Amino acid sequence: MIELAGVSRTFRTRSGDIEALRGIDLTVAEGEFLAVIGRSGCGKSTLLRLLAGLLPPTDGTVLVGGTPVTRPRRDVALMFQRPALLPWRSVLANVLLPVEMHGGKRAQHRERARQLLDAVGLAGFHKRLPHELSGGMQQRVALCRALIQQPKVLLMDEPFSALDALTREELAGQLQQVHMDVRPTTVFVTHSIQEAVLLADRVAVLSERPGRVRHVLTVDIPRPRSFGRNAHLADVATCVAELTDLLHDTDAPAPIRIT
Amino acid sequence: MIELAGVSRTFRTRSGDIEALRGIDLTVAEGEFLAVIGRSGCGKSTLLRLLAGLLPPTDGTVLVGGTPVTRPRRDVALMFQRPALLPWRSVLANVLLPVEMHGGKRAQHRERARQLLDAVGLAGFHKRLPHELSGGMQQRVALCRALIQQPKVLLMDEPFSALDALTREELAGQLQQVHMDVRPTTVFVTHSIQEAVLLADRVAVLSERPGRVRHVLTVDIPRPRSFGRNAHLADVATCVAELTDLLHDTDAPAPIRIT
Amino acid sequence: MPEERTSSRWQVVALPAAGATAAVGLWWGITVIFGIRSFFLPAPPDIIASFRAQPAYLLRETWATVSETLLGFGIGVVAGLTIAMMLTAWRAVERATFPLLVALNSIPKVAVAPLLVVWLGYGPKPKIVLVVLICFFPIVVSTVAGLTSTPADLGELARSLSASWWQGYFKVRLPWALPQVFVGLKLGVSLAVIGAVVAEISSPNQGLGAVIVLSGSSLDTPLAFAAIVLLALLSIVLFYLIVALERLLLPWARAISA
Amino acid sequence: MPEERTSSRWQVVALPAAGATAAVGLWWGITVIFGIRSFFLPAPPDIIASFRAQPAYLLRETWATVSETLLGFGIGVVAGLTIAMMLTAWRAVERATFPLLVALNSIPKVAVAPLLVVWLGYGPKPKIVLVVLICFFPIVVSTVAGLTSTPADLGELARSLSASWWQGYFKVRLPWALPQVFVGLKLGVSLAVIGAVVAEISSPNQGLGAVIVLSGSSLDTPLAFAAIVLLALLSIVLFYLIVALERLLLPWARAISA
Amino acid sequence: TSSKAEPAAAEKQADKVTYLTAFGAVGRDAFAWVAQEKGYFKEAGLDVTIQLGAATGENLKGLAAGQAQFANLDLIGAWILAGKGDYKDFRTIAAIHQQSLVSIVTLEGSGITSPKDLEGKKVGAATGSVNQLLFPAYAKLAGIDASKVQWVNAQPPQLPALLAGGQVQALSTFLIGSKGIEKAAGGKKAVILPYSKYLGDLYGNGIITTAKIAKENPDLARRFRDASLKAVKYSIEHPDEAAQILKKAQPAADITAAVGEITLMTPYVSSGAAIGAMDQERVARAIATLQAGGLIPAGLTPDAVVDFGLTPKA
Ligand SMILES: Nc1ncnc2c1ncn2[C@@H]1O[C@H](COP(=O)(O)OP(=O)(O)OP(=O)(O)O)[C@@H](O)[C@H]1O
Ligand SMILES: Nc1ncnc2c1ncn2[C@@H]1O[C@H](COP(=O)(O)OP(=O)(O)OP(=O)(O)O)[C@@H](O)[C@H]1O
Ligand SMILES: Cc1ncc(C[n+]2csc(CCO)c2C)c(N)n1
Ligand SMILES: [Mg+2]
Ligand SMILES: [Mg+2]
Repeated sequence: MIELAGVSRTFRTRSGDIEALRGIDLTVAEGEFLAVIGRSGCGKSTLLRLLAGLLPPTDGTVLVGGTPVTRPRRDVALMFQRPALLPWRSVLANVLLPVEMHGGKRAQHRERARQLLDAVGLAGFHKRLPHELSGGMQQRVALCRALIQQPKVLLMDEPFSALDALTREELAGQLQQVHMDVRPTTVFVTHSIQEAVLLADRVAVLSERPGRVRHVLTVDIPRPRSFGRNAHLADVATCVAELTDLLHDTDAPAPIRIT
Repeated sequence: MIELAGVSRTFRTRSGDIEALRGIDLTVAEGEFLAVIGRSGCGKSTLLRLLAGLLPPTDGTVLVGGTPVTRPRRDVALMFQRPALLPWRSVLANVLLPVEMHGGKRAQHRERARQLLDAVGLAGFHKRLPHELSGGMQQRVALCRALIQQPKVLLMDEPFSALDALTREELAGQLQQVHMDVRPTTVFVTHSIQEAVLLADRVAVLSERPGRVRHVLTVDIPRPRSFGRNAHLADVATCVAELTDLLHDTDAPAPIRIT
Repeated sequence: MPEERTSSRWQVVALPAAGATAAVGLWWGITVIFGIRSFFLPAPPDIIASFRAQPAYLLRETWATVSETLLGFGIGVVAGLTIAMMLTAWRAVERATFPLLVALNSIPKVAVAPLLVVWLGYGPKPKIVLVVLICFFPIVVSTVAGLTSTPADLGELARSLSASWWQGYFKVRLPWALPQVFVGLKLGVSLAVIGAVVAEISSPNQGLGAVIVLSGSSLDTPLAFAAIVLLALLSIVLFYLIVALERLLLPWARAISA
Repeated sequence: MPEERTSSRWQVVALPAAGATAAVGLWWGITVIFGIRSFFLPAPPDIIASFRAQPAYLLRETWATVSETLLGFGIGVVAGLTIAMMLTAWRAVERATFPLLVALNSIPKVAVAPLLVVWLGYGPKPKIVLVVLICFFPIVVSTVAGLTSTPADLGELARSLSASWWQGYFKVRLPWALPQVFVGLKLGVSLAVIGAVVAEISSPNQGLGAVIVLSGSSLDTPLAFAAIVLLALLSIVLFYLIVALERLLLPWARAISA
Repeated sequence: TSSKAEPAAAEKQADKVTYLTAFGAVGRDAFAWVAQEKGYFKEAGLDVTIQLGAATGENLKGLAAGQAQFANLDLIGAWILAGKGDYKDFRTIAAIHQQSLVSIVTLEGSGITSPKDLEGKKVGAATGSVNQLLFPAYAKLAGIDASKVQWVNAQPPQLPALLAGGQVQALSTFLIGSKGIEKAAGGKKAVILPYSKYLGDLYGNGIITTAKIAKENPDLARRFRDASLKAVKYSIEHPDEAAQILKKAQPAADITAAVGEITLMTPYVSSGAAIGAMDQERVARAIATLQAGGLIPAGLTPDAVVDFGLTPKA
């Protein structure tokens, strides 16, 4: 479903270039769940923006569903690192935005939007404006907005970063369920190794800037998985340890080229 | 140093009131490190904004250093949940903002700002503008901006939420060091129970909306502590388990009053 | 630590009233102290007397000015928003035509007014056209500024949803720009009144502009000032109507700003 | 998927040139097709001939207008920014005085110009005052809009740092407002030129406004249009100088918007 | 902006005065620049700043405000304002035009050849100008119904365009502008019906000064008057040169139109015995005409508006 071949991305700015990604080769099969971990600033968000067609690569090719990505596609949904809610729309209307954009009937999807919001614990906040919500609540609205699209490809950029441990677990469980039911091809950026192991079929570890694929670890634990209380504690621990080591095993970040 | 007595806060909005905090009683001794955990939307950020003097309580009294808080104080530093960087200032100039505001000599503090930025892994980015940074990098700039103030009271709202596991650990270690050296009275909102146990003298657990203090757990583990590799693994595990239970043990959130 | 904004009736009514009273008092004082003759600068009572001498006439001419202003402003708003939309939609259009708009706007309306009379007669038509010409530019500039200030993340959101140009425009960029559109409307409506008057001065067959010209040729400065005071009141009313509309439509804009 | 913005020389120069050429062509075409006499609407060649007949005179008058415009605009900018600052600093001041500013702005400048002549004579002074009066208002309104649109989190940041009013103002609110201040400057500079002309028309002793009046009373429409064209060029130059300044000072504003 | 009342100093130091023209910089005002250029003002010990004046009321305000000491303007308009009591502190010191120049001007082929033809037509004129104010009196004497004329208001400089553009069928304006009207109309001949045919006692433009100068510094007023009238004489004798001088000082002026104005006004300037002369009886009759027309209340005396000690003798 997703193929990245020799993909690099450099940002040109006044004060010099920043090489964010270098020579990324990566494939994600249809329906697969790929987690991406890597240190802050290594290019995870950039990678998702390349996949979403928001940014062209400076080098290499990005294929989704066999065709090169030149612009955003309707069957790809991206949940941004920041909530990016429209401040003039109510929570419910924010969730319904993709439906409107994609020409769907608002009425049909309203019920689904309500269910999603209730499921992430925002019952009673449907009519509120974004600025009346806490940071974590805003993030959950953004999550609902991504899920309502029922996309073939789901790209998520640290979707649970603003949530407490418990809510995180709950929502990770729900996401796992969604993935098992609908099987969207998922690329999931996270900074929680636990979460990566819980959710992913494979985990890609990026090196420090410029981001390169250091390793792709296959997580061979049957689903449904759950935090701490499953029969594969040892497997999980092994994976977590291995990923932690991979993350630790750092080469120094490339110096910034000032041109 | 900090005393909250019967503090409540309700937000009045067009579409009804939201009771964020109810009857908070809490004391933080001078030099103490209090972690605050609680579910998303339970009022943690609101609590910090009350302490910082950005918001008046609707009920109860908030004392810092023995005097009622009526407006922000120079010896209190708040690191917001969102980076809130000034988009027209370079990273370094953003870090130096509090120094300028407090009438300090920029030149004197510039060196310290550089050191702080280098310490959080932003060497080479001093002259960049905020929009050229990744989410986690922006958060680290905001962290440096809080630390440069060398405040008596340090309020931090999920300061590591946008960081990968490894960077988190490193910075938590550094923060612990700062706290041991300078001993600012610290209130640290986090959604990582691990982190709370690693850093805090005591951990306050808030209930769901409206936030009340469910329990304050004292973490009696000698410092310096570190993730996973210390002599008090069992103690840490006990604390984590107890806090997890406290968080799980949920009463349903109060219904939203639509007035 | 600011409490929630409470705008008491006192502040809303008494403060402007106090300001107005102070201004009128100052003016009156100056005319008295310096013994300024009423044909240079009439004192407030002269103006009131002038108004009371022929209220029906002045109100009829006010109405003529109001109707030209509103019609022209309405057209100007539609034109300004449309032009701003086109300028922001295609960068090439902007490059090619914006300097022309600046040039068009810079032509002194006082010089255009006679031409319009020759082409469109001495009825209300040339006045309405002049109102349009004078009020569209601030609407265009403000709206363009608003439309090009969409925060990057909201812009990316629209793109990532494969929003069509229209959707991105109407669901994201335009709502975001609305507070700045209102800046344009506020400036536009003030200019619209002036445009109507300028046109009426050039072809003084109706409206408060005609009153000003007429009183000028008979040195009846109090009458001119009665007309000017009516114009000022008209402007204030129109301006604050737009402010009220803004408050009504854009509560979120105030909520997300400090 | 938009590539990084590249503004080729072609676009920057050729497109405006094309636009201008098209406009001039259209205008010329109309005068030829409808056989409009040059007294009503002169064709481009008539205007060029008129300019070439006495370039030194026209340039001298242009310079007079330029100097009045720049002086008045400079004062207007300072006044506008100061007023905007005071209005946003104290809500009570705003409540009490803003309606007065709206009223002041609504007074047709054409009606004020003769008064200014009476008080300040026939030299450049009344012209400069009129420029100030006409250009401060858009600067005030835009700047106020900018200053009241500080995002809540930046406002809280300033407060949490116990910023003094001045610090909050100069380090946070004003920089944030700058893009909108520039909207005001762009509108203000366009109006400043018009203000100078209006004043010159009313007291036609120097400047392009005088050329317009005097050529009008000797029925020399091509000369009036030569003056108008010079005014348009002047406006375009001043407007784009401000645009250039904006680009230079505020690269971040473009970077954070879509 | 002050005129020092020191006649003795006139030789040593020229008196600085400001003078306002009647209508910008056109032919009827050319004499001021002629006086400047030919050194007549200088010879009279005057340092004159010529400012371009506008409507009668504005010029009077300029005098009242002390911004100017002398002005050329339409005497009837000024006297009406004085008669209504708005501003009385000025004195006429010379009449440039011995007859009013106010006329109905129309184009050949418009079908208007006599005042009677104006009925039912649209006539353009400056709002509230003497042209409109005097029309009822004119209509009465010419035997037409003034209420059947529809007025279209405009600013004076725009009148020719209204006529040429067909918005009105006739204008009420100063006849000396008719060359310009012909030019605007693309060469069509103008037909002129002067008000003076029926209202023969009215004056046209004249020079005024403030009552204060007339009283306290008559010598200054005389010197200014004589220098100006010398220039008026020179101008009507050398219209082309006067137009050139005007053009040199005011490049926006149009030579052809200026020559036209000067030629057309010549008979009105030199109809009396002496250029600029004013006759007390005639002034009284003019005032009576205005009073009869209901334009001013009774009570205005010739001495209140004209200083006959300063006018040239007839
Ligand atoms: N618009 C931009 N202009 C310049 N540099 C950029 C831009 N966006 C990202 N970068 C740079 O690219 C690198 C990768 O950024 P990216 O946002 O992809 O990191 P990330 O892995 O998502 O980090 P984080 O975990 O902190 O969110 C960073 O060094 C950043 O400075
Ligand atoms: N400005 C506001 N207006 C109205 N309601 C608000 C406002 N700020 C916060 N709230 C409400 O107060 C409650 C607590 O918000 P707060 O931001 O303190 O939560 P939090 O504990 O920090 O959550 P998170 O972990 O998600 O950041 C929420 O229900 C939120 O909806
Ligand atoms: C072309 C032309 N038309 C009219 C007048 C005379 N005129 C009519 S109204 C007015 C001012 C106020 O009454 C003046 C001067 C003129 N001089 N030239
Ligand atoms: Mg990122
Ligand atoms: Mg929070």
